[in-house]
Amino acid sequence: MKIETILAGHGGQGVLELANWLAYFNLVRGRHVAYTPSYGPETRGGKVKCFVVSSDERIDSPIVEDPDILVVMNRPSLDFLPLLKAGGTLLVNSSLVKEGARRDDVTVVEVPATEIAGGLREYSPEKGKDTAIAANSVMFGACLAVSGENLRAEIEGIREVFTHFLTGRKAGYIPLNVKAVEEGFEHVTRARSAAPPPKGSVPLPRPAP
Amino acid sequence: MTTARDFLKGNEALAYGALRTGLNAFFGYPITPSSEIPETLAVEYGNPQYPAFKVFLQAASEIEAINMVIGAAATGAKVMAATSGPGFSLKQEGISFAAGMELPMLIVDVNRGGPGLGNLGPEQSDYFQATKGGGHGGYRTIVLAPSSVPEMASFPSLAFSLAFQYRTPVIILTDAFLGQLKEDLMFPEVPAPEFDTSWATTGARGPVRHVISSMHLDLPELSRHSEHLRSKFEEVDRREQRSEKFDTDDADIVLVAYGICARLCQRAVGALRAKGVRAGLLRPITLSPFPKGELAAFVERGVQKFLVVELNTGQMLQDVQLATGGRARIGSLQRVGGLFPSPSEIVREVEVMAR
Amino acid sequence: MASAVTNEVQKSRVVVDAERCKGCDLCVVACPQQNLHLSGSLNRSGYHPVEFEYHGKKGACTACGICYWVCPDFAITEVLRWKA
Amino acid sequence: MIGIEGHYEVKLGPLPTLTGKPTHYCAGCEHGTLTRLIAYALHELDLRERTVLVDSVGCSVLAHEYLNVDAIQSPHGRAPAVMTGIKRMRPDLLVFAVQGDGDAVSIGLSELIYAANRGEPITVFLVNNGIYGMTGGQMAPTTPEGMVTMTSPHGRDIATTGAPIDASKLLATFEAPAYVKRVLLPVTPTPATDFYNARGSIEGARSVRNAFRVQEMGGFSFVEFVSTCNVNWKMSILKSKQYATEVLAKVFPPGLFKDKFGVEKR
Repeated sequence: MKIETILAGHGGQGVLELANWLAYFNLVRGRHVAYTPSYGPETRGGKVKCFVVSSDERIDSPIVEDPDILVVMNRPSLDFLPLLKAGGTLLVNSSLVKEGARRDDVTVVEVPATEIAGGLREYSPEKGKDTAIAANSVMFGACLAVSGENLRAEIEGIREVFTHFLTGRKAGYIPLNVKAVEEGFEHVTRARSAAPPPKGSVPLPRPAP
Repeated sequence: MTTARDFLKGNEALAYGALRTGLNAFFGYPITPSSEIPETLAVEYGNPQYPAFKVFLQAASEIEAINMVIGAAATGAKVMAATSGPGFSLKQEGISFAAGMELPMLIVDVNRGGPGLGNLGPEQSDYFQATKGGGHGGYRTIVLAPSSVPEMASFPSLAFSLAFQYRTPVIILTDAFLGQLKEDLMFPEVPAPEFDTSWATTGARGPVRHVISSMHLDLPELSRHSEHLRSKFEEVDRREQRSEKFDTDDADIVLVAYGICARLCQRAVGALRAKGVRAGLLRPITLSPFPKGELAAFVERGVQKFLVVELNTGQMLQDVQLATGGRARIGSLQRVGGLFPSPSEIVREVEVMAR
Repeated sequence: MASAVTNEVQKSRVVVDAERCKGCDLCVVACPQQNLHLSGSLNRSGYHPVEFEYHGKKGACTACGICYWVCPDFAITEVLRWKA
Repeated sequence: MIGIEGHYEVKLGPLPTLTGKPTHYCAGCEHGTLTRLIAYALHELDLRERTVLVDSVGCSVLAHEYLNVDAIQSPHGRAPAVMTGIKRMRPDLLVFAVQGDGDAVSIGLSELIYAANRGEPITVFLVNNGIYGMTGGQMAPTTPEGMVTMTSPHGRDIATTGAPIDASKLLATFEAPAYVKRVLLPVTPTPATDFYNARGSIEGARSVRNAFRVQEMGGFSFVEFVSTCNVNWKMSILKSKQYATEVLAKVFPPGLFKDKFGVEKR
């Protein structure tokens, strides 16, 4: 079972970190992964577009042309919508992207990631510091929900991802990021159970147990 | 400590691969996109887990670096340098001397956009310089082309064993994309092999004096020496051609691509097979010696069409043309400047050729 | 451009190109009269650009030009002096 | 403002020697400040129409995007050689290069020394911030002892990598060079106040003008600007000015090393 994801936004939104976490999470789950950092002529001027491929078999092309999931963290990245596979899933940071998606053959999941992250101040080691930057962790949770992961069984996997990446001084931010992942996951789970899937969308297969 | 399964950039994996196979010395000079290699080695220098790694030094230039490599290699040590196009050009004189002196060493070239300053995007435009001998005089080197992060990790040990077995410089030709790509990998528990280095300089201890030189003023002597270098490479050519084949047994058209292009072609072959087009892929792993045996076999079997996919303006293309001896049609799909052919573009090109 | 309060003529003026400014603070800390401050707003690149006020903490701008000379992005484009 | 006679006169204004393009330099970097000083001197001495900039390889590789002059891009470290080729063919042209410490004191030291020793009438501006900037913070020949960089992660150990190389002092030992100067370019903190002193920019402007005048008089001129690289030093912009003042400027003290034509006196 292979999932191809494109993550797009601008430098400073933590898109590359999010892509790394997503790839490492799949590695911890025993899958092959390939992460391509910001790539392509349109990444000049701070724009970021990166790929994460996870698969049970050896990965052929790490470059993704028609992703199963497209994560859009800011308005300009919506331009990549035509790349999304029919039946794929568009994950949008609706805090920054107000415009609706103009395709009805994909599942659109809106996540107010920046707002959700902003509400988690009490989880930050520096009390009162703005936690909106954890929007990428909220999106991480949303990605897992959309990929059909069972977060309750995976909470240790999430902690392992953040312990791997957030070392030294940054380790203090692990609780905030884990909480943000849970919030993102819950938000998508609630939203998806409410909204009917659009016509023509193929639900993503459950990963092998 | 690298756990059982790691998640590393290609450049980092290559550095750890070298350390784990007993790297003794590294001489470098900063150049994007190869910097993670010296930076990883600088962090691991002095780590008791790699006791063989005795020397790490940043030289004042790539020319100084390659000459430091020559000195350390002459002591029989496992020595590596890593650079990108512009630095690789500066090292060519040193590589020619090393080939003439039959010194084993590993040179890594992380190919970027060229010529000249070019850019930092991936290309495969250093192919001629790496495979045809970029320095002066008649010599050949062994050139390995990884196409994944696991191969970036495993090729240093293969490179050193070939380098010491045949006493020759070995080049790993990778590119800016593979250097930055991150994949999961499992470091093989490969023993750090020891090699016969009785030829090495030891300070005239013992009965035999060692003079390691590429100078042969006497004409017949240089002739004999160059003949020796040629016959040595003929043996390499006979025994060390390496490649990987995908779906070629019944293929009507065979794609030929190395490094990252091979992975794009792998995806394209899958898509073509799904459409009923009998396509296959030959991925050269040694660019020198070029796997011409496989290509000759395909032509023998009746394959009439080949498509060479590469990130330059037609370099490996010439080796495929030579290996197929004019008895097949050779298509060429090229992208340069750091751009890529997408798998769907490759599929369309094959469909046009297949008609 | 007379200042609203005293209708007195402002002897000098510093022209800032807010879009070029990267909010590096060098002119702010180097200005002897402390007339320059980073504004609360953001320019297109996401930096807080600097703003000029004729009256600084230490006194009125003397058109000394130090801000012009230290600005690494030429965002301080002009230093003007009033000629009666 | 009716009834008040007079108008605003431009004391310091826009420069035709600048292209107007925003720079890629990091916020607060002296590469940008130096670009202004050069643009001002080219304008003031009316040199723009016969100037050729030689781009080095490093952060200043894009200088031609900002300076409105003819330009040629040199391989890493070879600017003095490229300038020699231009100047010997066209002695009527003014040629100069902005080089980083990696470009000029590491790979290009040989080219720099021989151009200086021949007294080529060219101008080299060295931006010395003790580190490789463009490639992401590696150690340079000018890196101070103990400084942590990407290739001296445990702090530079001069026992195995040598001590910082003083290019100005080195060139001053040669007979031929006509003008060798070092300036501490960043704004410098003054202990008593929270005020920063901008003497570096003023002295820098003067030194750039003098360097061009020396070249016009047929001499080799070299100005080293002790600078900062807060991104790769992993410091705030203002902290990096303090480090440049308290550490770098002690290793590379500013001063006038050679002035054969006495340009500093007239």
